Amino acid sequence: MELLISSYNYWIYIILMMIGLYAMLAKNNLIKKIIGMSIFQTAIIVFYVSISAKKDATIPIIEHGKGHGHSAVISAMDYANPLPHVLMLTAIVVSVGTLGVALALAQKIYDRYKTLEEDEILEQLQEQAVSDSVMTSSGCDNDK
Amino acid sequence: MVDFFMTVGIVLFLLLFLILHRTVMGPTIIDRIMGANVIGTKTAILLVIIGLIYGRVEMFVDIALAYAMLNFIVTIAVSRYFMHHKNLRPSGYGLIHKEKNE
Amino acid sequence: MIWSFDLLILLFMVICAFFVIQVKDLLGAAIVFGVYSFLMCLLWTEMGAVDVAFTEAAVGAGVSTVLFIAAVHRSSRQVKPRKRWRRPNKAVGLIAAGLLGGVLFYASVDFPDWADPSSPASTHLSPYFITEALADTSVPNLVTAVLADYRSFDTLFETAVIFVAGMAVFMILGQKTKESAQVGIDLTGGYEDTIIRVVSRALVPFMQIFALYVVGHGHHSPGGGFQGGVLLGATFVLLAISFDLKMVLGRMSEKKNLLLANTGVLLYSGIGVLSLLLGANFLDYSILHTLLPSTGPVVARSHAILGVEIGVAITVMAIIILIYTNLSSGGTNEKGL
Amino acid sequence: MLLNIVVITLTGLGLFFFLATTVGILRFPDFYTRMHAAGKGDTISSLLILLGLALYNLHHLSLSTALVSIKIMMILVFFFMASPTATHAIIDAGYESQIEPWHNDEEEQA
Repeated sequence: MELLISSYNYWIYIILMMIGLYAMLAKNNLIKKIIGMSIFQTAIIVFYVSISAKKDATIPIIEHGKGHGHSAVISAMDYANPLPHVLMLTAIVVSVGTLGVALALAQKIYDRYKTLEEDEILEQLQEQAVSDSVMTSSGCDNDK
Repeated sequence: MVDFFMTVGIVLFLLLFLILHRTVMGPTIIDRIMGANVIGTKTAILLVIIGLIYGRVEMFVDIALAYAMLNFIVTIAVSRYFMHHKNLRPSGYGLIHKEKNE
Repeated sequence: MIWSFDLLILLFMVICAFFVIQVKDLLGAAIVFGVYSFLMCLLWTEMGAVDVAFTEAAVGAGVSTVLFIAAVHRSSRQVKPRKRWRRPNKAVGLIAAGLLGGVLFYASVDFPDWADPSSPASTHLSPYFITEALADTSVPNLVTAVLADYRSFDTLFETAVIFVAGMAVFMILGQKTKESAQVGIDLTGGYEDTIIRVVSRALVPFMQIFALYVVGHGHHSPGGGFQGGVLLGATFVLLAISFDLKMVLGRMSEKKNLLLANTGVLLYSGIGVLSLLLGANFLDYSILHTLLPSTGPVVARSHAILGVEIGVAITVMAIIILIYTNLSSGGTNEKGL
Repeated sequence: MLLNIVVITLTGLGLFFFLATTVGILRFPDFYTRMHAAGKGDTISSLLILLGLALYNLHHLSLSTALVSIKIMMILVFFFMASPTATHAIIDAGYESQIEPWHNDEEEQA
């Protein structure tokens, strides 16, 4: 029971990470894969924010009036750890940038192949490769 | 009083579980949008409640306000999608295909 | 942290994540993913990470859902069943996810207890930040202080990454021929819905003022450049949704956006170079007190943090608008969502 | 003490309305009726709960708590403008995509 309470947070981040990885590998649709990537990212962020939490600590903003004068001393135990928050804050904003790039690439693929399914794109690519090789080999024959 | 707000929060969560059922199972896509909108509204309230439990609500109201705004933007964006596509089920194959048919 | 809320939210999130990848309709998946982000934001708040929650509320729940909808709008919404010959992919996915899960579960025995105040992450460097940041920078919000002062170099490059991401979207999609930016403000084009138009026109100025407040008040409450910038960008996205893409581009043309994105990064690195020129290290703001009248080195750091946040906000706003306009119109900038 | 009673009454009423919303969303037969429950009940329950929270915040009356209460009221005003608009937008989306309204005499077919 103690083990459960002390680490269920980590277990759930592992489950989220597994769901994200499974979606990235096994799903056929490109947008589903991108969603899987986002879930994977958020799982990592859950981990980082989890290690920054402290029992009986408040949010990492110092109360008004504290820290000034000689009476008030700031104790590190009273505030959550701000460092993982900083790392994850920028990570979230960067993730929207990468999401934009990924969606732009997916859109470009859709414009060209008229599908977002991985296997259909592969089929089209293979057909194209076969026709290309036929074209080039016939071209070589003509040259001879 | 903090215990009371804790209870209110937990009751809200349990009710949101029921609405989540409509969101993930909903027969049509628009039921999902409706569920997402309700969950978003109640999440903003839960943010204020968490602020009261922490005892520093002045730090949390800004987040709740930003939250309400973005929930509104998302709902408008999804409903605008149907002004372009007008099909409830994903049967037609996207915008490009549709333009070709016309 | 609040134990009971935490467990409920996490259960909620696992259910959402499971259904996100199961839903057969991409628009539905985008909506359920939006709900997942809503809950994620609650989770951060409950664990005390208010700044992260603010960012997640603006970025995850708001903008990224809109981006997903825009991408689904320009491409297809259907998920087709997989063809038989690619079936092994599923097994590979299951095996890989199972392996990862097994290894991580095995490792999780060694993790410090959740919310343990004496865990390694909270004992070495972070006590210094908590106890000294107010005296060093006179910024009560520790996250802002660490973000824009102690780890300023990191944040500069994060801003640069966002700039590069915007440029990449522009390069990938913006190749088509475009109408020149003389479009003007066209209130008649597109689908007209008077109620939505009137309400958004009434709300947008207040939202923008609120966004500016978030940028400026980031020293004393959650908020700052990233959050305010995303909110500012989101107001333009709201205008583009409820009116027309051309209306937004008439006011914030693509050229202006690119210029603003540059300006933000330039402002940030300019403050760094200024401190370099005055004889201190790159981004060591305390030297700037020689330029600002009647400020000591501590207050100078606080002022410079504000300048840096404004630079970040400008870049983030411009890039959000740039990504949205390109993504929702397929690069043509003609018809949006 | 009186303030606490008022706060508990308002919040409890809000929770009751939200319970009604949930029942409506789960049990009503078609999209339009469900949206009816969601649109009205969601707004009124948010209003009541936020009003209760804003009043509770005035326990120690001072300038800063009054400011926070005003901010909570701003969230409320925002909900009051945004929530009906969102409901309208969703209903319009459903209408445009030709969802058939539910009729009582077609109950056997549905």
